Amino acid sequence: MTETGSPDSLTVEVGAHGELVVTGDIDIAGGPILDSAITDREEHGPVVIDVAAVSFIDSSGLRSLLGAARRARGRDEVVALRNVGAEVARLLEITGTTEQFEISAASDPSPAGSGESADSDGAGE
Amino acid sequence: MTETGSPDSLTVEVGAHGELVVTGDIDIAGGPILDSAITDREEHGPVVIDVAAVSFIDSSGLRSLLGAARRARGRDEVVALRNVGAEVARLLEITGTTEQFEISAASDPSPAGSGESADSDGAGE
Amino acid sequence: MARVNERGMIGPVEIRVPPDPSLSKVLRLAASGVASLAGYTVDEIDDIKIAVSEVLIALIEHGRGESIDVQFVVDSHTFTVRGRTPMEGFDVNDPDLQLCRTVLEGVCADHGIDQVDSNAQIWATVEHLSI
Amino acid sequence: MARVNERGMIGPVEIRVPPDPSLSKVLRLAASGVASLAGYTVDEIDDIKIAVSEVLIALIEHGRGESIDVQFVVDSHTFTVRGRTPMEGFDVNDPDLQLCRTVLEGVCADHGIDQVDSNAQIWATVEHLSI
Ligand SMILES: Nc1ncnc2c1ncn2[C@@H]1O[C@H](COP(=O)(O)OP(=O)(O)O)[C@@H](O)[C@H]1O
Ligand SMILES: Nc1ncnc2c1ncn2[C@@H]1O[C@H](COP(=O)(O)OP(=O)(O)O)[C@@H](O)[C@H]1O
Repeated sequence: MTETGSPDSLTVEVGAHGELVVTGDIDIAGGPILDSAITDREEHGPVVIDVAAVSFIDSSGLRSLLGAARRARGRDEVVALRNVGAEVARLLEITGTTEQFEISAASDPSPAGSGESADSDGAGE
Repeated sequence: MTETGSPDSLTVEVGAHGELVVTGDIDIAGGPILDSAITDREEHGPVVIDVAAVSFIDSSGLRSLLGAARRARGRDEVVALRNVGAEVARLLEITGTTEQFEISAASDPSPAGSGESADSDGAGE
Repeated sequence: MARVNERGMIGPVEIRVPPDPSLSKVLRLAASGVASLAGYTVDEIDDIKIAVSEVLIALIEHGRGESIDVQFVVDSHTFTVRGRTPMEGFDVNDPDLQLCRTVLEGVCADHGIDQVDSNAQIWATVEHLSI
Repeated sequence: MARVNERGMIGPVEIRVPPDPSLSKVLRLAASGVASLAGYTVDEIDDIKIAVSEVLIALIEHGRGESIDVQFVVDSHTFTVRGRTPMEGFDVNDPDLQLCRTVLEGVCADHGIDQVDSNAQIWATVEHLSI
């Protein structure tokens, strides 16, 4: 086996419908990666973020999402979070910020992502 | 969800054919658990150890296996290791101790275990 | 196995790291491992991971860029993460800390953010509900 | 992201633990996390986990029962784990250490077992083959 480890704990790709597909941990290291992916995307219309494969989020990750939501309101838009799993839902709830987004849960019949939160550890243990 | 974490990094169960089924890490914490399971088993005839679900082994784990092999030779027996995966094979090879056991690899057509090395981390990340 | 000592404790595990954001994940991994050994549930471990992350955020964003000390003190009832980094005049009322504080309130039984001597210090305790 | 500093390094990550066998897994987890961040391959990470474990075995079995210091120093070419624990008269030729040594020879590019001042010290280096 010669697969490499995953040096980035967060990756963001643009999906088939222009949505940002986020994989990994949105933490103090991943937040800035997500930030710049979101600002790049904002020029192209309302931001949709698929968080099915987000395995962890903390307040620095949430700040990236809240910043996007604030900027979207300035444009009379709203940020959509797709396939929201337990981790993301919990943090939104704790901080009372759920209403700042258009949310669809992982189980909703909506544009399907992988549908499951990936274990993106990559740490081999 | 209310599953508990797995406080023991190693568990040993007795399988349907009297073989010891080892799951987890055979390290300086797990070695003694394996030791006592093996000595309990020795009274009942030749020791067979299924290591399909062993995800890690180091020299302290190997010492448990080598001790069992030595005691078995004293009884004109041999310790059988079943479903030997890459981790165990590598350590036996490095230390030149492969010949002290009767080995069947994970791919051999033999009493099937789970056939795959479990990620027994249990650490939730 | 003498995994848990006479007082039902694991550790303490003390970790010193540079204030590198990418090490947040390493500290979560280490904390998860310790909590798992101590028999914490998956949900409790999720809370512990968030608590560890919030401690790191506060210290990395507000510290002076020197090393950060993190300590895990664990027994069968509580998992406490304590963190500190050298810094003078830590403004514990800084609005930037408010979101950290809200999150810690949500996932922890108790927490604190203080200036102690010439260190910024943060601690958070997650409880283990024995069944 | 300033994950790897100017000299291509992560860390150092310094961890102090009591000589508790069950913490070996926690140290492997932390080492795996650091090596994964640094882009090491799965096979290299397997070797690093073994190296970390061997360092712990030697220090837990031969030390005086006080704390053990472990340090990970990582750059894009090498992952070095260093461990030490207070102890006088560490017999580096103890036959019990022979199996550790054989394993370290198998998985590491280089290693050493020494008495330095009043500490037993062990280090091991695993190489990262950039592709
Ligand atoms: N608030 C804290 N945050 C992180 N680590 C701590 C903290 N307090 C103590 N430590 C760790 O405990 C060790 C002992 O520190 P010391 O100041 O002597 O003890 P204490 O502060 O517990 O009285 C230090 O090496 C440090 O790593
Ligand atoms: N051989 C070693 N094994 C484990 N940790 C070490 C080792 N050497 C140094 N450290 C760690 O590095 C820190 C600095 O130790 P110090 O003795 O001042 O440096 P050094 O030995 O690198 O010159 C210590 O807190 C210790 O945790």
